Formats: sequence, structure tokens, C-alpha cells
Amino acid sequence: MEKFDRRYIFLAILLLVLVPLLFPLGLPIRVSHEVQSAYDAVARVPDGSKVYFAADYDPATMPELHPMALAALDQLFSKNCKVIGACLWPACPPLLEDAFRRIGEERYGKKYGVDFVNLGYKPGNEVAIVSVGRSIRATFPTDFYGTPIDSIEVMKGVDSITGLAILVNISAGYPGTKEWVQQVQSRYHIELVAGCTAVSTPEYYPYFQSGQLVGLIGGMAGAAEYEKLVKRPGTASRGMDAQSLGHLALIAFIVLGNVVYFTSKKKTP
Amino acid sequence: MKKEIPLLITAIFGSFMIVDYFVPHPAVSLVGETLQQWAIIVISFSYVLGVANIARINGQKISKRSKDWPFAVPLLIGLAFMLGAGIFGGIGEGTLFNDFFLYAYTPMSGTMFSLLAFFIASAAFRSFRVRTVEAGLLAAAAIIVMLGRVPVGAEIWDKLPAVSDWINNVPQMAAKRAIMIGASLGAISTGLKVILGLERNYLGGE
Amino acid sequence: MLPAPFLNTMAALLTLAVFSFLYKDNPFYKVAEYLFVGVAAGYIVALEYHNVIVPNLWRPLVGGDLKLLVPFVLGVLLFSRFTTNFGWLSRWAIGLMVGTFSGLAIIGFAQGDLVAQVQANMVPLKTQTLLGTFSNWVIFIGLLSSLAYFFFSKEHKGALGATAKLGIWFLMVSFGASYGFTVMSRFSLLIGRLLFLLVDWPASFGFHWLH
Amino acid sequence: MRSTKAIVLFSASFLLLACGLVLTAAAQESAPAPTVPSEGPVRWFDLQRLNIAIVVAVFFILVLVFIRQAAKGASFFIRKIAGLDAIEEAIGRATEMGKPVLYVPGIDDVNNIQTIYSMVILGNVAKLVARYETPLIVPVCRAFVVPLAEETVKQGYLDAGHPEAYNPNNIRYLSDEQFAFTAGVDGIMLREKPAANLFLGSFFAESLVLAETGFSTGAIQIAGTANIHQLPFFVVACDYTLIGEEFFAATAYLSREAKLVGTLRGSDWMKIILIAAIVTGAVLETFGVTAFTRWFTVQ
Repeated sequence: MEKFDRRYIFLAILLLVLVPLLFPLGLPIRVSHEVQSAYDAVARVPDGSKVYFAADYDPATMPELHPMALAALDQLFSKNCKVIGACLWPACPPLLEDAFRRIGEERYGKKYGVDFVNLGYKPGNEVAIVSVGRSIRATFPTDFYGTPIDSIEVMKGVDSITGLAILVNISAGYPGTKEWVQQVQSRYHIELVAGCTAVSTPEYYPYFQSGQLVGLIGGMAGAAEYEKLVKRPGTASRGMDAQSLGHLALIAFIVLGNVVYFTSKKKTP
Repeated sequence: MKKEIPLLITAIFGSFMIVDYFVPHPAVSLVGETLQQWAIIVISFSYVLGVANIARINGQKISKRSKDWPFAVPLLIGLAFMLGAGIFGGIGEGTLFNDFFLYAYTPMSGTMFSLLAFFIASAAFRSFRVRTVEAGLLAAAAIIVMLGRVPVGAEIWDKLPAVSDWINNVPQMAAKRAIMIGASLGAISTGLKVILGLERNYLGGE
Repeated sequence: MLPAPFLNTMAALLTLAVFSFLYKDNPFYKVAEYLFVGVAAGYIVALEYHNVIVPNLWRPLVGGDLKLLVPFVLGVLLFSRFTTNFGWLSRWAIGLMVGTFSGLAIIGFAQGDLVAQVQANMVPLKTQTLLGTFSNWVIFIGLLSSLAYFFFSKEHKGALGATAKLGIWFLMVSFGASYGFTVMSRFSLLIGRLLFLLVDWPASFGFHWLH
Repeated sequence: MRSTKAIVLFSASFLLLACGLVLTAAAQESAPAPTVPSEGPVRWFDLQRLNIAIVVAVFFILVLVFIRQAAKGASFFIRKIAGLDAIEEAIGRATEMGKPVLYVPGIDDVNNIQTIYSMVILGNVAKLVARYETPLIVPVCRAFVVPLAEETVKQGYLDAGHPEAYNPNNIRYLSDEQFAFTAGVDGIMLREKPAANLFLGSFFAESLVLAETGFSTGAIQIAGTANIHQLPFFVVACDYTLIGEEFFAATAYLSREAKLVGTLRGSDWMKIILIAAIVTGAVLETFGVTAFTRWFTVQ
């Protein structure tokens, strides 16, 4: 088994992902229960109300999470919600900035400071989270660009997170959805919709079943389903054909690997 | 002095975080908020310390010409450039700092992890062996969930996404909940031992 | 703001340098790897400066909030680790951080993971629908048998042994699901990078060949 | 004598649980259940969080009592951890074949509790290996962990009575960067062909790469980590895997340290109480009685 050159496998994977990107198969995307609940939870938020958008991800997880952030902001801005965005991951503020520009400004013509604000990054993980729960103003005295909070219109009258309509969290790991559930969701009484990488999705199903999460958007598949609900197919939907072939390849490798293993086991003592 | 004061600080800060949860008194809440603001500042300094450490280790690597020392040069250049561009040039959109974040940091970080798609495939072929009942259950659940989550699964059998959803929401959820309860008992007991000073390795070891 | 074609080409070259590791570990990959560690380190400190040290510490401190001298001094003490004999001074700051996190962990895990999850598993064992009842039984048995597997004060024999065996089977199904989800995550990353090379890079030269 | 004390303890904690039920039910009935902590008269205790306070208090009592008993010399039974037998077996096979043993203590730093617990198992492995002069290679990913690992292995060889067999340059600091470290360990596996690979500690995305290369060299592999998301990759490629809490229990089993044994015992007792609560709640729910379940509501 050792002499087998695994670079053939690498080549196979590259082709299986490349081909559907060039020639899309266009397989239909079906919406799962957890993603539908997320969409419905955001839809229930009264139009024009203020919401907290906790963006906790980084470039490495962009392919899964950035489409989710764009789709969620699309739904929020289509309801004229005022979005207060902040990050607990150091590499996230520029990504949030990009999402606000493409959806807020370019698509819905929203104005910075009036309809949305980017509060930038704070370290402290759980400490920052519970501190935001108690008082957003104390935790973020200025926004990402250094402007004091008091002079930002959308922040007027905003202090504890309890006063906001919903908390949408896009989470790549630690700190993320688990810490928001543990430190803020029930302690400060706010509904929590979570979008996360496929890797961490299985761990959050207990929170979804218990109602601590009112919606769970898992991985690129979740993002593609959400894009379908928001009727804005983006990079997630485009990637799903490649995911289909990728997964089929993985299953084939597992089955083949075992067949080879068990047949060769009989020959060698 | 060397151990007693840090242990006292740990006990005070730790127990206060607990009191702050149970006592809704405004005075307690104010003190709690202050301590949390202080913690955010100290944690921020610990990041700066971590980076200072990276700079020190790689500086020594170059001065002592140890293994792979030439590669420490681009490391220090990258560090100095981003630090200087960020602090003096600002970090918002349109700055040099933001450019190099989006077009140097992002591609390297994203590509580094995308290598895993290749590694997981070769690992699946070369080391995913179903030798026991347990491994068989794992493989079966993996295959069903993999197919159920992607569009092609529904093409193979239209009930597959529903079966995959059921596995995720019921048996898988129950087992993860058991792990979660076990882990929470571990975390709570460790937190208690740290606050009471029974667990001191973070002092000795550091 | 540097011109887009230059920036995108730099990004594409760095992407290819990292991908070259698949063929063989080589100097291009090593340069990209070490450059990445350096850029990430410089990035974090610049961000800490702009998003914490200035707004949360320097501005209020200068504005008269002298309480902030305490975290400032503790933070500076952290750097005593670089000295040979004053390293213990850094333990004060470490004590503060470890204490705060321990306190928050106890509360977070107790109410978010322990009590809430125990309550959520008190499911009625008979519901209107057959599937509902069956699912609730599976949740009920699944949790109890998985917990039995993590029981260490008694030998896994007899009834406890059988329950623990059922528990490990439930755990294996959950690991299988995690394996499947992880595959999706890893492929998403690769798809993201290929989309960059196929679409964004040529687009920066004004060449939009893929819809 | 010990069992009566346990029964007294158990009933005391259940009594606490019961009276908590009455207290909160009374409190909830009288005060309207405010969704937002009401301004009202300044209360010194948030009665809606009494259930959390009681559950945490009960667990604290259990853990502290058992730690004190363990410290006073009470010996508590801990079931045999199959993973530990597998480690001894793997070392035995490595010595037969005269090949080295590879031990990777995770890639995290000393502030992660799993790295500290991994040192306990490493010390034990060093003791086993010392008797047979089988080389023990320990690649390390964090600078701070190097002195810890050196100290642990040296102590292991000393305890086995073979201090001279300890070889310091087998404790190898490879790199701080995740994938550079992984490439380094793969290199050791392919070049020095250890017959037993032990991966015990905090691992992340590199786990599947290590396990794959190790599998291809035909070595016996035993892994253990509390990072749940990495367990699937270890389970499919390794001969035995210590799952989450089992990894912690293994350190308690080996070290017999009062803190670890006491906590383990306290956690087991708490699991009994929680299972009893879940069964009670589920049965009552089946018959439509929701008061007991509502007591556990988190406000």
C-alpha cells in the first residue's frame, strides 16, 4: 500500500472538482428543516428592527461562510432591518466590510452609520461575548474605523443585546456559536440563528433540538439552501455540483480502499 | 508572593464571574462589567506577547543559523510590513494593510487548509479500514450523511436526504449530547479546581 | 490601493506556491508558509492596536478613567516573561485571565450545556406520530447508553456492559456523521480556491470568460 | 462505612434538588415570570436561576468530597481502560521487532489541559520502554512543551531504573506551524519506521494526515484526544482510540492522583443523578406532567 503514489488520488480530486465548476450540472438543491427554520426565524423579525450580526470567521472558512453572511444580510436588508455587525475573530472585520458593501450599499443602497455599522474586532472570546450581552457600548466604544459610538446614528438607544430583535451568528469555530449559546442566548434572552462550517454543524444539533438555536445553517450545503430561499444563487450554489462529485469520489475511495485491503489481506499471511 | 497573589487574583476574578450571574444587583453588575473590560485589555496584551515571542524565536533562528533559518527572513519581513502598514497606515478599506490582508493573507490561509481536501481523499483510500462493527457503523453513517447532504444524493434515492436529516437530528444528536454533558462536567470541575487553587499547572507550567 | 491585476496575481502565485506542496515539499511552499505565519502575526498586533489598545485603553485612560491603569500595568507585566528572573511577575496577568475564563466556563457550561441539555432530553416517550415516538425513544436510549459508555466507576460487565456497547454504537454513528460533514468542509475550501483561480484572477485583468 | 457515607451524600443532594423544586415552583407562581430581569425591588439572588445554582452546588460538593476522600487515601475503583492495554501491547510488539516507539503529545501548548494529561501517559510509556532499550521518539510542536516532555521522559526512565538509556535528542522540537510539524512527523515515520505510533493529546486537522502515513507504514496506532471533531479520523485509521473522557480517565487511572480520581468519581455520581433526572422527566412528560421539566428551564 505504501508504494502506491497518492498523487494519483490528488489528481483525481482536482479533476472531479474542476470539471463541474467549468460545466455545471445544475442538480436541484433541496432545503433542509434546519435551514428553513433559520430563514423563518429571520422572516419573523419585524421589518426595520435592529439586529446583531456576529461575524466570527476568517479567510480560511470564507468559501463556506461568506455566502451565508451575504445571504443573511440580503434577507435582513430586504426587511430594512438595521444591522449592528461585530467580530470576535481578528481576520473577520475586512470580510464583514466586504459583505456590507456588496449587499448593503451596492444592492440595497443602505448608508453606513444609518442602516448598518461595522464595530470591528474585540479579543477576549467568552469575556467579550458576555460583555456584549450586557452592554455593546461598553465593549465597543468605537467602530472599526475609530468613530466614537455615540456619534453613530444606528447605535442610538442601543446598549444591552437584549433590546435587539435577533442575533445572527456566522461562526467558524472558537469563539463562536457554542460560546454565544453558553454566554448570551438564554442569559440575555435573545433568539439565536447560527450559520457555521460543516465541520462544527454536528456538534450544534443538540442546541437546535433544545431550541437554544432557532435555525442552523450548516456548511456550503446550508449556504446553498439559504441562497435558494433568498432567491440569490451565489458561490455556494455554484459549488454544490463539485461537492456532489467530491462526495461520490470519497465514498468510492472508502469502498475501493477496503476492497483492496481485504482482498490483499487474504494473500499476504 | 510568586504563587499566592496570582492564585488570589484567579479566585477573585473567577468567583466574581459566577456571582455576577446569580446576583442581579446593579452594583455587582457594574463591578462585573469593569473586571470584564480589564480582562479584554490583558488578553489583548497576551496576543502582542505571543507575536513578540514569534519574532524573538525567528530572530534567534537567523542569528544562530539554525535549521531552515533562511525561511525566517520572509517571516520577519511579512511581520514587520503588516505591523508597520497597519499601525501607521490604518486598517480600513483601501489601505495597504487591507490590500495585503485580502490578497496575501487570505489566499495563503485559504489554500493551506484546502490541501486537506486532497489529504482526506488519500486518507480515505489508504487508511479508512472497516475492521470492526463500530467502524462499519461509522462508515455507513458517513456514507448516508455524505450523500444526503449533496444534491446528487436526492437523485440516487429521493428519500435519502430525509434519512440523512433523521440521522443528524436524532441518533447523532443524542450521542453528541452525551459527549457534551460529559465535557461540561469536565469543564465545570476544572474551572472549580482552578478557582480554588487545586489546579495550578497553569502557574508551574507557564 | 494597489492595482487589482497586481494584487490578484500576487494572490494567485501564493496560492500556487501552497498547492505545490501536493507535488513535493519545496522551497516555494516553505517561503509561502513562513511568510503566512509572519503576515498573520503582524496583522493581529496591528488589529489589537486599532481595535483594543486605542479605543478601550488609551483613549479612556487619557480621558481620566484611572481604573484602567490596573489592566495596563498587568498587561505590561506579561512581558516580564522575557526576563530571566522576573518571569513570575507575568503570573498576575495570567491569573486574571485564567480566573475570568474559569468563572465564565463554569456558568456557560452549567446553564448552556448541562442543565439546558438535560432538560431538552426529557422527551415524552409517546407522541401523536409513530415517527415522533420512535425518534424520542431513540433520543432517550441513545443519550443514556452513550452516557453509560463514559462511566468509569464500575466494570463494563452485565447490564452496564451491554448498555455501554449500545452506547459506543451510537457514538460511532455520530462520528460517521461528523466524518461526512468534515468532507464537505474540506471540499468547500478547495472549491473556493479554484473559483478564485478560474474566475477572480482573470476577472482582475478584465477577462470574464466564466459566467 | 464508605457506602453509608455515599448514600447519605446521594440522598442529601437529591433532597437539595427536591427542595429547589418546591422553592422555585413557589417563586415562579408568586412572582410573574418576567422575561427580562425585572427592575423591581433589588433582589440579592435571581430566583429564576436557582436551578442552575443547585445543580452546580451539588456537583461541586460531589467533586470536593471525593477529592478530599481520595487525598485521605481512599482507593476508588476505576475500570480498566482498554486503550492502556493496547499501548502496552503495542510497545511489546515494537520491542520484539527492535523498532522505535513514536509518541506525539498533541500540537497544542501547555495551557491546554490535554497536553498536561498527555505527559502523564508519556511518563508511563517511558517507564515501559526503558526496560527494553527501545528508542522512544517524541516530536514536539510547541517550544514550551519541550522542557516538559524532556522532564517527563527522563523521570520515566529513572523510575524504571535505567537512567542511562534516556536519549535527550529523541525529544525533537520540529516546528510551531501545524502543517510543517505534520510533514516533520511523517518524515520520521517513513524514515525511522517506528512499529508503534501513539497520538495522545490535543489534535486538529492534521490528525488524518498523521494517521494515514502511520497506517501506510504498517505500525500499530493508538490515539486519544478530547477534540471530538478529530475522533472519526483516528477511529478509522488507528487500532484503538481513547474517546474524549476516556483519555482523561486514562490519566486518572495511571496517575492515581487525588484530584483526578476524585473528579472522575464526582462526575460519575453526577451522571447517575442526571440520568435519574432525565428518566423521571421523560416518564412524567409521557404522562403530561411538565412541572419537573419546567424546573430545569434556563432563564
